[in-house]
Amino acid sequence: MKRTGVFICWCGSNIAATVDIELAVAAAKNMPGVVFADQNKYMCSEIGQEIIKEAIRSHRLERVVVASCSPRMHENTFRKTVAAAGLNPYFLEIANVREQCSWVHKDKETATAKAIALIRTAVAKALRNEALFASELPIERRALVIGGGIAGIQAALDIADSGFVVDLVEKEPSIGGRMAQLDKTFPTLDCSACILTPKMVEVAQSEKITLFTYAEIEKVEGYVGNFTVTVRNRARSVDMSKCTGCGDCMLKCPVKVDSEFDLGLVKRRAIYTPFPQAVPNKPAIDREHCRWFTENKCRVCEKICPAGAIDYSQEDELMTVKYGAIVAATGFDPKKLGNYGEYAYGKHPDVLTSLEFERLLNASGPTAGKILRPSNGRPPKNVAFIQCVGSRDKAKGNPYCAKVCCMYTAKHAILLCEKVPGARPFVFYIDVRTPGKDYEEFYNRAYEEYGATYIKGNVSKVFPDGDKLLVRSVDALSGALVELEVEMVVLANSVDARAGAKELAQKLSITTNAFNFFNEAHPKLRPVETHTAGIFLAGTCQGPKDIPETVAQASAAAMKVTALLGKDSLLSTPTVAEVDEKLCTGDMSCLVVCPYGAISEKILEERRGRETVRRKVAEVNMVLCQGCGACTVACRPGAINLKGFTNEQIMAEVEAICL
Amino acid sequence: MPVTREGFEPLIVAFCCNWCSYAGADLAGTSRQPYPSNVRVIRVPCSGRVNPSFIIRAFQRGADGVLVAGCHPGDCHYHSGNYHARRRFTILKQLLEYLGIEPERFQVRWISGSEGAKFSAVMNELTENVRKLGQNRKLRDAR
Amino acid sequence: MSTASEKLRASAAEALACGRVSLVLGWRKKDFWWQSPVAFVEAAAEAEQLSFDPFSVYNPVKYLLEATECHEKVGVFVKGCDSRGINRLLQDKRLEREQVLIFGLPCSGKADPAKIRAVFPAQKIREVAQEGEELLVRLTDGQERVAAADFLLEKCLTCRHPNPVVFDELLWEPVPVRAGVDVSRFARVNSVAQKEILERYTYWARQFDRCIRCFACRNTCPACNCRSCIFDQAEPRWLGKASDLADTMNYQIIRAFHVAGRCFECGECERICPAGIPLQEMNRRLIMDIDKYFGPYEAGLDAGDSPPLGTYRGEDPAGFDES
Amino acid sequence: MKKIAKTKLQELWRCLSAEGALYLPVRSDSVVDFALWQEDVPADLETLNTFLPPKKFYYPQTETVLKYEFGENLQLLDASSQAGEKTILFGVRPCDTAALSLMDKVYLSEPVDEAYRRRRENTVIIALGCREPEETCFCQTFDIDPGKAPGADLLAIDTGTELVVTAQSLKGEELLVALNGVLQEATSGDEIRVKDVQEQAGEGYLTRVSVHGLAEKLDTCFASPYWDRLYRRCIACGTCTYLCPTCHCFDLQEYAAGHSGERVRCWDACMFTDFTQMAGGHNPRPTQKERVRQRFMHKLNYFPRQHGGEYACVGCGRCVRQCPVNLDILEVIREMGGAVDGQ
Amino acid sequence: MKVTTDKINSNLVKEVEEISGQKVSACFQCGKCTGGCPVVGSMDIFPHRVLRLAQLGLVEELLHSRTLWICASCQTCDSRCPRDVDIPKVIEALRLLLLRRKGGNRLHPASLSARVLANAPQQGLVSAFRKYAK
Repeated sequence: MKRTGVFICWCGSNIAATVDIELAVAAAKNMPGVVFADQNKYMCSEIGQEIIKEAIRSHRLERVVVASCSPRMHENTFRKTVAAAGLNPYFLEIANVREQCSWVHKDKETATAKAIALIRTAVAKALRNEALFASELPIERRALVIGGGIAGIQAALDIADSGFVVDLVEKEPSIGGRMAQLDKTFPTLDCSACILTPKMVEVAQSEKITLFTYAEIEKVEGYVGNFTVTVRNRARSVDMSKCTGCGDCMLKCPVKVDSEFDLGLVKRRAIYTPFPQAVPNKPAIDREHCRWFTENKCRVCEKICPAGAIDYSQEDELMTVKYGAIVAATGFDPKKLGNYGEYAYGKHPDVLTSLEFERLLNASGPTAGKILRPSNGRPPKNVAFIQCVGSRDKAKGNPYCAKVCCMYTAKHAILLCEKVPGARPFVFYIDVRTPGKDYEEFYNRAYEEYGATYIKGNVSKVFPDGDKLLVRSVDALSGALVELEVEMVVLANSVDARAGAKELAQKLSITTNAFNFFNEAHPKLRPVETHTAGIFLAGTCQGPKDIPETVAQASAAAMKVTALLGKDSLLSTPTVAEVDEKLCTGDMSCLVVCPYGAISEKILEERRGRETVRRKVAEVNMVLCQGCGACTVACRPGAINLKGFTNEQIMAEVEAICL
Repeated sequence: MPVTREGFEPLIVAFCCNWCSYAGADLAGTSRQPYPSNVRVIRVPCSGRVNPSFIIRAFQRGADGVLVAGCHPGDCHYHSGNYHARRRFTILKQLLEYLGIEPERFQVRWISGSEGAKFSAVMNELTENVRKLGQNRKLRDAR
Repeated sequence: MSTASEKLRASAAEALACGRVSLVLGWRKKDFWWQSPVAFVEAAAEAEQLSFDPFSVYNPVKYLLEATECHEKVGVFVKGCDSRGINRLLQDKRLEREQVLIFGLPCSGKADPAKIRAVFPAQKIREVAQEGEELLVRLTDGQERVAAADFLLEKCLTCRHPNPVVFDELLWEPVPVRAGVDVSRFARVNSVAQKEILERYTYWARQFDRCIRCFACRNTCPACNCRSCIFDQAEPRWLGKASDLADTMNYQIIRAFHVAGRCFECGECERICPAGIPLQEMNRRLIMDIDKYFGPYEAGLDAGDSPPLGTYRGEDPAGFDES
Repeated sequence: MKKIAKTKLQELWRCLSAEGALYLPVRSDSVVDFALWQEDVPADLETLNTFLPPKKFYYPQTETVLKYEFGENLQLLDASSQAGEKTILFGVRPCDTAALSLMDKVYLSEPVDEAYRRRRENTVIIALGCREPEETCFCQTFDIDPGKAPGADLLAIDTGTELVVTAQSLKGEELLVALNGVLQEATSGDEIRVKDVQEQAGEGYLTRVSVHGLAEKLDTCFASPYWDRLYRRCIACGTCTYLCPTCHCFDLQEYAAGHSGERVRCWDACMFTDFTQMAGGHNPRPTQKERVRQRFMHKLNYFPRQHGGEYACVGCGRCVRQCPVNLDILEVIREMGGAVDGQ
Repeated sequence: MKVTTDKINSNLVKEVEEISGQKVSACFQCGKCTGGCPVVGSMDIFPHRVLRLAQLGLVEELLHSRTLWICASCQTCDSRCPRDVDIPKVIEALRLLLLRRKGGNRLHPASLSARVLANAPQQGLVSAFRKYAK
């Protein structure tokens, strides 16, 4: 029986509140194999770890069990502690007596009994832990950034900056993402294009960054340091090497289609670049609408193209590349307002979403920067801005706050007053949130300098009334009913996860929350990592946030990538499968279920009596194996075992937990 | 056996996969969604790692209910672990029922890392169902 | 027209004589009328002992495992059910196809000694021979002819593959499949399944209580071909030695699970079980569920495919609540 | 000598079960085996071989020999004390009765197996003579008279319409006295009928083999090539050994959980591959040949050598009928030179 | 109107929540209910204010308000409330609190004129007396 030490943590009062620590220590003392048991207010603290190291030395402990918070939290911390005291890090076992005991069971007596059972189970497993050693893994020194918005651009630039090669894959014909659609940015009112375009050009010119636009992720395989990604370069029908970007084709193309970039406010041609400052500034043919691909007629663009760059025969290309790390920066979609009939969106042309209003503000937008009412093309006098449309709405929208609307609506109010002298912005809000540096001051300018009227009262209904819009609400502070006649209504709609985020998450084998935003490893401690080693997050794909935070996350993610690629080699997880050749019958039922192709056939020569006999056995590639354990159940004689979660360990756990 | 107050307290053993349902269990903890202390969780790398022998052994040693929780199909960190688990436990569950074991005793559920509330709800539901059935005598070892 | 036994002897002698094989597995007669053990014939001269009579039931295929280790190539006589055993061993990579010379014997069903003893006094019976559709029962005082169909083994009543599915030579014409086998196949399983849950448990508990852990079912089963079975291993102790009912159910459930998708319904486990446990009813329940949930699959027909529990489809239905 | 009409057997069972736990052969599904008697459950007096021999009462397949508890100090609770309740075994055949006396040579010689001895004392055996041997019976090879059961406390002979019971031991006498109410006195006519049944039982044997001089002959046959050919059919299952009334090998297993546990004695079979598996993987009987040879040599050579020439086989025929591959002791006796006459 | 400790801890709020099955504390005063209420013009305390007073324990003041009898339970507010609070149920609970008190009768048969009795729809009379005369 290995000499085992049990260390129970109070976690301040988190555990001690509903688990009787003294009783647990006493119970631990007479568990089979336990020679030392102790407790401490904060086992993960410096002192706590010192107690463990000291106990290992003085009591010659061979196994350590720590009863504390979830292993997903501090397993590595305590493994380092145990290793520092000279034991193999995998001689440690954690009993999760906080998240799965003290925090969810109120009655002290049964919570303590359960805690003792969990400790007994951890001890039973620890007694059977074998020393495990990580093996060295080669690293592919190339990074992949998915999504060419400001997050992806910043991440790619920072990675390239630290000397590593990076591929940037963008679904649209040009990078720029959501920020390219903006006119100005809060709180500095910088022109969005002025701060974004230089970075886009920098990406195009950087020889470390390879740009793949009009391209999507098809498949992701492998693991940290050795990802194999298949990218689908969709057929652009334009030969990028020949095209000079003169734009003649875009003028002559007869087909007019709603421009996604301008949210349908204006038309674009079948051959198009999303916006003037596009990088690469080379058009793509939208094959769903191009007359040649739909009705087999026209080919105007081919005729007039001076460089002969049009090539209708191009096919989708699949390319497979190896990467060491991946950054997901796929951005967000504005919430569709289908079930918000009360605001007459889609029924009256002067009811716009905030992004549509932003397009009107933009000089390269549909109205060349002038604020004009879509219904009659004249500048509006009174404009109502309605906040939290689809946000903070448990009933039929997103329950969460979209974080950026209050600030950009203040910006809209200011820009409205600048662009349309004498215009009066009315902002209907629930609470104005200005959580950033210089944010509150910016908001104060909106109502002090520019005379925006802020009314705390969510608008209940917007009535089209002649050529005006009647907005009905209440001023909750004064109690006065509110009925305003305005010429335009701007809805600050919520931030949804990107359509297709769920599928990409499944390809990357990372998890998403209930609203399809990617799950970070830990909201506070590891915001840009995921639970899948080697895959990092940046920007709104992880949740609603503004540009400063997005850029900060992008640089953080880039730092994580360079830290990973900078290592000379990676330590592989040692909890991989292992074959006992004596028991193996060679029927390869393990090979069939292995998702990583880590198992192969090996011819074994062994002496039996006088002659040597050759037979087939299974062999595990320690590098490819990720330790899922599917093979251990497929193997009927139990010849293949999973180190760290062996059959013996789990059987012992089951028997201990039922005592 | 959990500490029995008045009446019968069932023992439920839950095999939770490290990437999804164990994370869901932790989330149920961090968001303080209580569930009965009869439930005890064993962490496994994947629902595909759970061998039917572990389940039968749990029943033999006195568990009154056993749950295998894994990622939703498609979310498995190892791509196909839960697909294999689905086939294995579909067969095992029908066989146990055929041999006369109450279906509520052995359950399989997909619980993702963000479904803390669902984890707690499933545990409450399972404990109550098994409490109604009473102690598992059919698969329990005599010694 | 030479009898079946003569055909066997001729084929074996010829194969051994010309050295195509160095061992032939068949059946031979022994002391009592119902005994037809497997014969190990190593020389053409010994081929005379071979015989094929109503009791040549035991599946010789599993002996190939050891035989092919010390013989270059082995000849084996196989009935319909036996031949699926060969595919079983090929599929589990325990055998190479070229190591075996397979003589296929279409079989119209074998006799059940218990049914014969119920009609004729066992002490008086000298020999029971198959003549076409009839059994010729030679007694100490005279002989009688009876219809073979009335004395068939349980497993032959529901046999859906009387003709060998894999062979090098077929010794005689294929025989028709018995009518109504598709219905009778799961008849017993359904009759048990319809019982109340407690009634089902008492039925199975009574059966398993008789199990003495002799492991004959495992040792005869071609699907159970591991070098070292988990039930013989001490650490971890998958199965205790004490014959406690719950541990016996543990053994039966896990073994049924191991052969799920591999069992080809040869019925040998049930036939030779000294405690008379209806093991076929349990294995067929698993076959029914595999067909129902993952699409019809018949084990042992094609050595190339992989067992259903080794593969998956994303859209598999689940036998539990997937919400 | 007393008798009772076979139609009134239910009353006999009721009286017997008043004296102690009555076990008799009962058919359940397709198997006949000794089972505790219950109201109006018909006894099966025709079948000669029960599924398991009566050894299962004295030497159960699973028996706790020791219980222990870790408290402050180690407490040993002796578990064999509980084997003491009074039992009555009805319908034991002469071959099984002879087998028990063979088993006594093992378990009642030093060191005496306490539980076994107490069970032998507390059990009354009512033997049932055979009327006609099965084709697989060869008890006469070992000088066992199918009509007589010297080792039993009472002998019942089925004369067709009645059961004639004679006491053969003190325990038998006491039981007869207790059964006075339900038994009648047997007439001289009954005695003649009993003798006829006993003689007639002795004739109908089909299998005649002799073990004369076999034990001595086997002394030299350890390396005989015969074993190489015999073992190949054996599939190493435990059917023959578990069903054999004279097989008595066992294995000790620990069932420990937490702070308490018990040591359990369970049947084991020399035919199992792991029977002599040593720690570290060595197995003195590596292949099935050694195991098959061991079983027959033990019964026909080692046991007679140790116990004054008595063979460890009673010719009940269970192994002949149940062996899946028809590898039985008859074949070995014939091959190894036991003179053969008749058939 | 003054918020005092005993008022804020008064169990009247619990009663209202129990009867209505709604959590008064869920409302974060967005004002959408009042904005859309068709009869808000003739109310003395607006719907979002009803919730606010309830949150502060000022139930007595609510019981004297006209709003309870103006609200026609048309559910417009409930259908738009982002916090899923069923305001008509809260107001109905307040009415029941009032009506369950002794002498709370607001309607006497004698006070209705013959013309009203003759022309009023029968169902209206029945529900009126069932509701307002306990």
